[in-house]
Amino acid sequence: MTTVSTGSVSFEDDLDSDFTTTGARTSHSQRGWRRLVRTVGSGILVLWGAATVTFIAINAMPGNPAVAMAGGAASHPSKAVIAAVTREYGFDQSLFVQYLLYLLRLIRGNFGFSSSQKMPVADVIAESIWPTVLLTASALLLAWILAIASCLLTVRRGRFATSLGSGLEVLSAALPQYWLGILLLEIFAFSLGWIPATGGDGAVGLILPAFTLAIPLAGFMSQVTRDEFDLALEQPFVISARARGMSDWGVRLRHVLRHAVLPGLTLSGWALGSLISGAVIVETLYSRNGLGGVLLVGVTQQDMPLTVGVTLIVALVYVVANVVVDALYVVVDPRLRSR
Amino acid sequence: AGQPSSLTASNGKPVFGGTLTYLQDRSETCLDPEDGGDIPQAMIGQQITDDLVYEGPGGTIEPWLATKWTISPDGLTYTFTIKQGVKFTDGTPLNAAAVKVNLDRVVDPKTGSSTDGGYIAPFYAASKVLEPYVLQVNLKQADTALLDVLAQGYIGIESPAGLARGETKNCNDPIGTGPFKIQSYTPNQQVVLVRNPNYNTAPPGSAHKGPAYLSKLIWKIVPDGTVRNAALLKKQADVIYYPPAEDWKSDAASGIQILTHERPGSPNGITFNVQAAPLNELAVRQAVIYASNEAVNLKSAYFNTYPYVGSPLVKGTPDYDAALQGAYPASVAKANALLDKAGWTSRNAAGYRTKDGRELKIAIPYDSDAGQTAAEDLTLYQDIQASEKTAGIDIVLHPISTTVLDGLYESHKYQTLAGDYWITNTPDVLRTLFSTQALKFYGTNGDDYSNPKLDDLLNRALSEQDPSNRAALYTRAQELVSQQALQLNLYPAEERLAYNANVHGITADYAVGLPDFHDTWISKP
Amino acid sequence: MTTLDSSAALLGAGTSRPVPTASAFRRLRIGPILSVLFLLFLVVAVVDPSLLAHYQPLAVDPAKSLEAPSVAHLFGTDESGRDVFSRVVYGATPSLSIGLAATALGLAIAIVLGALAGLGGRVVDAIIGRILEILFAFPALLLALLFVTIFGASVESLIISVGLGSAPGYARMVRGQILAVKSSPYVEASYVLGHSRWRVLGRTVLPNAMRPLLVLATLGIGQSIIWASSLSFLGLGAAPPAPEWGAMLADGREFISTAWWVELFPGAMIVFVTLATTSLGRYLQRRLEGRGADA
Amino acid sequence: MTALLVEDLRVGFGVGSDYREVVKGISFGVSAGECLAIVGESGSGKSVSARSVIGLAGSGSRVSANKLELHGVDVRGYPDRRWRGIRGREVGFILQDALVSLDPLRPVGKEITETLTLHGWGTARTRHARVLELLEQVGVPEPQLRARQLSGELSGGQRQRALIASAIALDPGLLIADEPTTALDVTVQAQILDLLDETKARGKAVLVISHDLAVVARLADRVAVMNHGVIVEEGPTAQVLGNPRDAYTQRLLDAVPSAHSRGTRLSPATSPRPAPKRSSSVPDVFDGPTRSALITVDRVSKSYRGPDGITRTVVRDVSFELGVGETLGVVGESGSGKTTVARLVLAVTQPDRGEIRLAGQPWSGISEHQRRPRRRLITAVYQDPLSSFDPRWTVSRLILDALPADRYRGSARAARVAELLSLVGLEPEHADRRPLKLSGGQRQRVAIARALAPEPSVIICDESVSALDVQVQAQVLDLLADIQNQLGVSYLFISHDLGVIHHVSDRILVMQGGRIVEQGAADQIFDFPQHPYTQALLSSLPRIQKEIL
Ligand SMILES: Nc1ncnc2c1ncn2[C@@H]1O[C@H](COP(=O)(O)OP(=O)(O)OP(=O)(O)O)[C@@H](O)[C@H]1O
Ligand SMILES: Nc1ncnc2c1ncn2[C@@H]1O[C@H](COP(=O)(O)OP(=O)(O)OP(=O)(O)O)[C@@H](O)[C@H]1O
Ligand SMILES: [Mg+2]
Ligand SMILES: [Mg+2]
Repeated sequence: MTTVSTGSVSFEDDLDSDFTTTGARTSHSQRGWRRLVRTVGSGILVLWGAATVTFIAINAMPGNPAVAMAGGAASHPSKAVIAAVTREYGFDQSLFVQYLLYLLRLIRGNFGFSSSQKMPVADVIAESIWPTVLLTASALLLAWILAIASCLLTVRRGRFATSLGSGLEVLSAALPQYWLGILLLEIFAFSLGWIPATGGDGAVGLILPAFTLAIPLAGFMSQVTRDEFDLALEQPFVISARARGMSDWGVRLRHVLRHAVLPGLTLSGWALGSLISGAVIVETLYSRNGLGGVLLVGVTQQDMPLTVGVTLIVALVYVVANVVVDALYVVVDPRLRSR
Repeated sequence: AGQPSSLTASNGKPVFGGTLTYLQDRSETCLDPEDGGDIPQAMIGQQITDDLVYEGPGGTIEPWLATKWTISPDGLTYTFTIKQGVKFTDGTPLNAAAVKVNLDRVVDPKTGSSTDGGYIAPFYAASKVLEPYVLQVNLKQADTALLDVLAQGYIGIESPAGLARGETKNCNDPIGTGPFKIQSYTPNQQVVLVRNPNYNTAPPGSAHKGPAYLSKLIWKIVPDGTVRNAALLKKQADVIYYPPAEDWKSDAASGIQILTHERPGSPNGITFNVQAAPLNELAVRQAVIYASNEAVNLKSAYFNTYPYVGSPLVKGTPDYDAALQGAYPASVAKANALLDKAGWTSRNAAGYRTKDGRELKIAIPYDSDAGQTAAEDLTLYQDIQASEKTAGIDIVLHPISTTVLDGLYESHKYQTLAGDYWITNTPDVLRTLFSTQALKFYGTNGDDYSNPKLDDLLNRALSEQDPSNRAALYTRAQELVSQQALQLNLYPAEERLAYNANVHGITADYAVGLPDFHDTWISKP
Repeated sequence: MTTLDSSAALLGAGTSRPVPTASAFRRLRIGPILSVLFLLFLVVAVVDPSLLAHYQPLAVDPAKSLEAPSVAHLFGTDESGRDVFSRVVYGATPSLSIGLAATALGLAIAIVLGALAGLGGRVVDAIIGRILEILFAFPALLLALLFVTIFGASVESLIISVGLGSAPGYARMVRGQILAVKSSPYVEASYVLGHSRWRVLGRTVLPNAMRPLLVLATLGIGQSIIWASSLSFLGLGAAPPAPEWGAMLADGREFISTAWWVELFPGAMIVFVTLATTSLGRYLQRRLEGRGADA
Repeated sequence: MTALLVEDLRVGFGVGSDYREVVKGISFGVSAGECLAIVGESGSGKSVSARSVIGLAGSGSRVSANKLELHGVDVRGYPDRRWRGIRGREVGFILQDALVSLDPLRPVGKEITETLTLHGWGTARTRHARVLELLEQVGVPEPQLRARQLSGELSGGQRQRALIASAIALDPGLLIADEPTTALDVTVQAQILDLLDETKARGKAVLVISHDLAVVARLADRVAVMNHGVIVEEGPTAQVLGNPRDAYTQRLLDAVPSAHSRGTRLSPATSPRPAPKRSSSVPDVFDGPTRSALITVDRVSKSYRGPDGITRTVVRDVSFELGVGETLGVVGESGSGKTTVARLVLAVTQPDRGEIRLAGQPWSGISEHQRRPRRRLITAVYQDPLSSFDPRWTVSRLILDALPADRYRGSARAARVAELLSLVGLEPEHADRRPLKLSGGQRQRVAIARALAPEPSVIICDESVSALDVQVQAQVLDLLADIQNQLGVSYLFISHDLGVIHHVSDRILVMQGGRIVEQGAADQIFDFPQHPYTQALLSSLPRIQKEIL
């Protein structure tokens, strides 16, 4: 890209050359700050809420919460251990004091000790968070690629392609992840043997789980993207672009796509939540290490500290993801920058 | 280590070197088998530790890390002589003091050894280092099962220096004298073991002395049986644990070998709570067994891969009484007769028997976690459920989470317990499961059964030093347990391994049927 | 005069392969018709399954275990020799009722929360908005797992947890809908005519805000069934031998290589229900929107 | 040389039985340096015809023509690739919806550059310079800045100009402008027309499409009148507008409201009631408050906090009165606060300062409860009637809902609905229809019937006829006049269309930036505007020359 000698950013050239929209720059950055503060504030609020909900959950649990925190009845915690937990968590004090103590520990990053994993919860999470983040992130990316490809290739491409595209989308969205996973495993790992049955390591191991998570999600994404894509194709600005001599692909890629991804982008924050749900299933199915599997263990083995820890981390991931989505949204829709 | 219990086609000379990938069904939260005591732990433990004594075929006890021992006539004092010139893989020498540390640790409630702690702790008084390589163990009470228990992989002797690192460290990297040592451990994923190059304590049953043939053993956790089997078929694994029964036929067609080894102890079955109505009636318990058609149902559910066990003990257990195998032949007629006699005569709309307006209904709670309850078992229970219906007995299946199940077990508020079995190499398991002592102190008596007569038989057997007298006592105990219909016996716990044709020398130990890779080698495919 | 054959001759490629609106409508109808037919089949399966299935869903016959699909057993038999087709038919009732009940519960909660947020003024709206955001941070399955841990696994927990999990999404939409309707010109017109606040709420705002919920519900049922069956699949749902689809899937999983029919058919049922409800929902949605468009 | 020659152009949509021809064999041509205008009411096929000329008739269209020549070259049967070479380079096209014809997500400069890039014009550097030059040329201030802004950050006029810049970037021989001035304020409208005039003066051929005869009168050399897909009349502008031969053209011209049409019917009589002349029937109340004032607005101000947190005063110190049976017109550019004033009078929003009285009684600053009994005295007819109807309700339900409960009971209610429907010229069969199934004019009649139902003294008409076709607009304006004559209601009539305002109003308020800059009797304002803004407003108003009419 060539920059014009005037020193200003050139508005020439490709999609990726970002035109900084103008206006009083200072006020923009002020607004940016305000938005950042607001986002972070509401993120903290969400985390606090999640912590509170889990606190309520611990207390709603049948039986002695101290026993639950010490690993549950099944692990036969000794009296001394229970007493220690009771002291640490203040189970002998009023609920309010317990709550404050609980929050204080969380703020200090002390998530406690996982009885089922025999490790500090923080270590368990540290070990399992990356595989899950990697899995969900690649699934999200893959879902986007599938959704966009489907829209680019099949929206208003003749009756057959269009019905095929929209049919496949509805079908994908209707596939239960675990069932899809089993089928994929049977076909690609067991029958064809293209992929190691145990998932394999690294990128290869990510393929089937990521597709399992991505395909139903892609179905959803591309349904909303398709609607928007279809609408945008008829927009006057698109016809204007055609009237300037732009080709169909040009119109689709340069004008329509950008509009079409917006509603899907809004969905992405939500999608991440659903991907984490899906990760519980997929990690079990493919015997992958990750937060989902750990969460399932935490819950079924009544490992309360672990469950609380994972829950809060998931909430944190959700919050961070939403901040990222917000930021991306502004990149795609620069109109928001000035709002 | 042990003796190949199924003949392995080992043509040609063993090859040194190579990596073997083994797929295990469940993960272990701690690699040290003494901390807790779940089977997966013992399976790993078997590779990295050796035991004090070795159990050979027929329950004979042979020297291993203890070269010899003496037992006082009252059965209260055992004096072990420890093998010299042995080092743990961290370099710590093995001696009497090291063994003492291990024994003291196992009985310490803080260690939380559920298996050995339970077997040894009630009898163990103290141990004393008489000489650097001589250890004296004193018991509070005679325990004829002690040596059998010491032969189990649950109590591998570990390095005192290793133990001193604390629980967390030791869990991740227990140190023994065994043929392998741990290289790396990724919880819930895999353990990488490498050969102990200085191994010089192969047990009597081993096919070869010295270090293991394999240079590396990759021990992966793959909970799904179908996946394990597919991986084996696709040669992505060399050996897998527990191939799904339905795949045996197709596996055999692909040249896959299967090793099975019945683990001694109490068979897998459904435990009846004799305190809970209607199972408090002996007639009902017996009727349920008669009506269950368990042998046929077992065959179908497990694709004919399990032998039916009708007796309270599994065949390989010392003093096993074969006569009880056919104690309850399948017979709906007998079940009906018993129930009619017991007053369960009227039937409700659904066709189930009732007495005083109460339906003859028995709930079977089971662990909803697919990793805990085998799918075949679930099929089996459903088939039994259908069979029981023919006698008018309503069986209800209750899936519940591990936690809730634990709570239920704790509270004894159940009618039955499904999938109950106890692996151990002594008939003393009867005491573990059915004695008043177990009910009151160990919490291992799931039947809530208490009978002074049975207690007496079992206690006498425990201190009876004469083998034939002891066998007679155990036979009487088994008869009583069988007659009382305390559980619906089904099949033995089995060690099952499937492996590719180029894997040789796979064995399972006699004590509790743990896989042993010391003699294993891989030929070029 | 020269008549140019079609638009293709004169128009650019981009517009020369159009989707004519008329045929688009024709195409749209196949889906809904098939969907309705399939749902009718399900209704029969719920009302009187014996009309469709010739075997008892629980009739075990170990001798016939894992038989491949045949005329006698359309979908084959399972590991206990039960007819898979019959189980699938009988399974419609529990599976659908879980899905329906969960959706209904989710919507009910959503309507209350959404209506409070939409109507209750700024503070209430802000509070409920935060609550929803917090609930969003608990992925559906996490919420369900927590719920099941606390209250135990049962069909009721399943329904409640799936319902709770889906509520925030619906609530957000209800709220948006109410806010949109509330600020719509026709509501203002109502006020201008001198109607009281409550009358406008009851007669205009709520009925109009709830209108799209039918579509939403239709779209939601399929997802609820999928979620509920996922939990069943994880072993937290219906107890065997009850022929619930999710539980059947969990059962059939290990036979995928040896007896695919045990796994395939219950799964296909879930997919078809979801497909049918979704395509019907989307059809209704387009109808609703389409009416606005032909103005 | 003829820039464009079209012969027997036919365009249809749909397949099979749904097939419908919307352009039915029209022929026209434009030469260099000439401007041809196509006029006609909405839906007559103007846009479709224009788009067909560049091969963009629309999805699902069937196009045929006997002749379609651009600069003497037959372009029929061109593949897409060749069409792309023509579009933008040889023909510049300005789409009908100017405000949404620029991609809202991309900077304006990039949109204009696109034309150059697509046709391989120049280098990045020269293109950049050219874009700035173009923006300068079309009269966009601060081109450097504007080029980097999003279209949403530009005013309507600036957007339209940017669009024109992108259309003329490659200096095409033919410029097609579809409704280039609709949706623009009159002042901006004038600037755009100048711009097109200039283009023509540079020797380009210009094809303009408009439904606004006044715009055409100013710009076009020749006019073609389209109705239902055919050209009913074509000829030099002066002749077609001044001496129409076709009846349809005549009706079209009659329907245009203006000062001249005041007190006359705009549409051919649809009801037997003749509208009496009443230009002098209302006393001149310019001189100050009178006792008969129905509504008194006294120094009212209103401000809003925008989403950016900045508070803007949108109505400043506004005072006026509305007398019994009077029509008070409100004009002003977009955003000048007209609607806000209407909303204040309707009491759906409250003034920050000042007071509004209804028939002498307080109307603002009291509780809704106190206001409710008198609410029926003021009703409204909105610009978009459809959105003001509950979408679930039928016409009769809509009107029933507006009937005062205390006055009509039982069967009297249905009778009253029928009566109102007939009053606004709707058939009884319309009662059970949903508004969606009615035409725009019919919908507006329903809205008027509903506004009449509570028997109000004042009806507020906010752009009530702006969305309607001239002919339909004419009918509705006539109807409103009839009702006023019959029932003596007062109107607060808001419109940005000066012609309409002049036609209906007794008195006029001129608003700018939230203030009333001038108010007075209609003729006085139009003939002797005092305030500079009013003068600018009136001078930029394109009119069909009086001498032509
Ligand atoms: N893509 C299309 N598919 C079907 N019908 C269409 C399409 N485009 C336009 N029409 C129809 O063709 C007719 C002519 O439309 P056109 O847009 O040319 O009207 P117009 O004269 O420009 O009206 P307006 O003044 O409202 O812009 C209308 O009835 C319209 O509904
Ligand atoms: N509810 C509101 N909140 C914030 N700003 C408002 C609100 N209503 C109107 N405004 C602002 O007040 C100003 C005047 O708006 P108003 O609708 O009264 O103008 P108008 O003269 O009717 O314009 P138009 O001719 O476009 O209808 C505009 O800038 C508008 O954005
Ligand atoms: Mg048009
Ligand atoms: Mg307005």
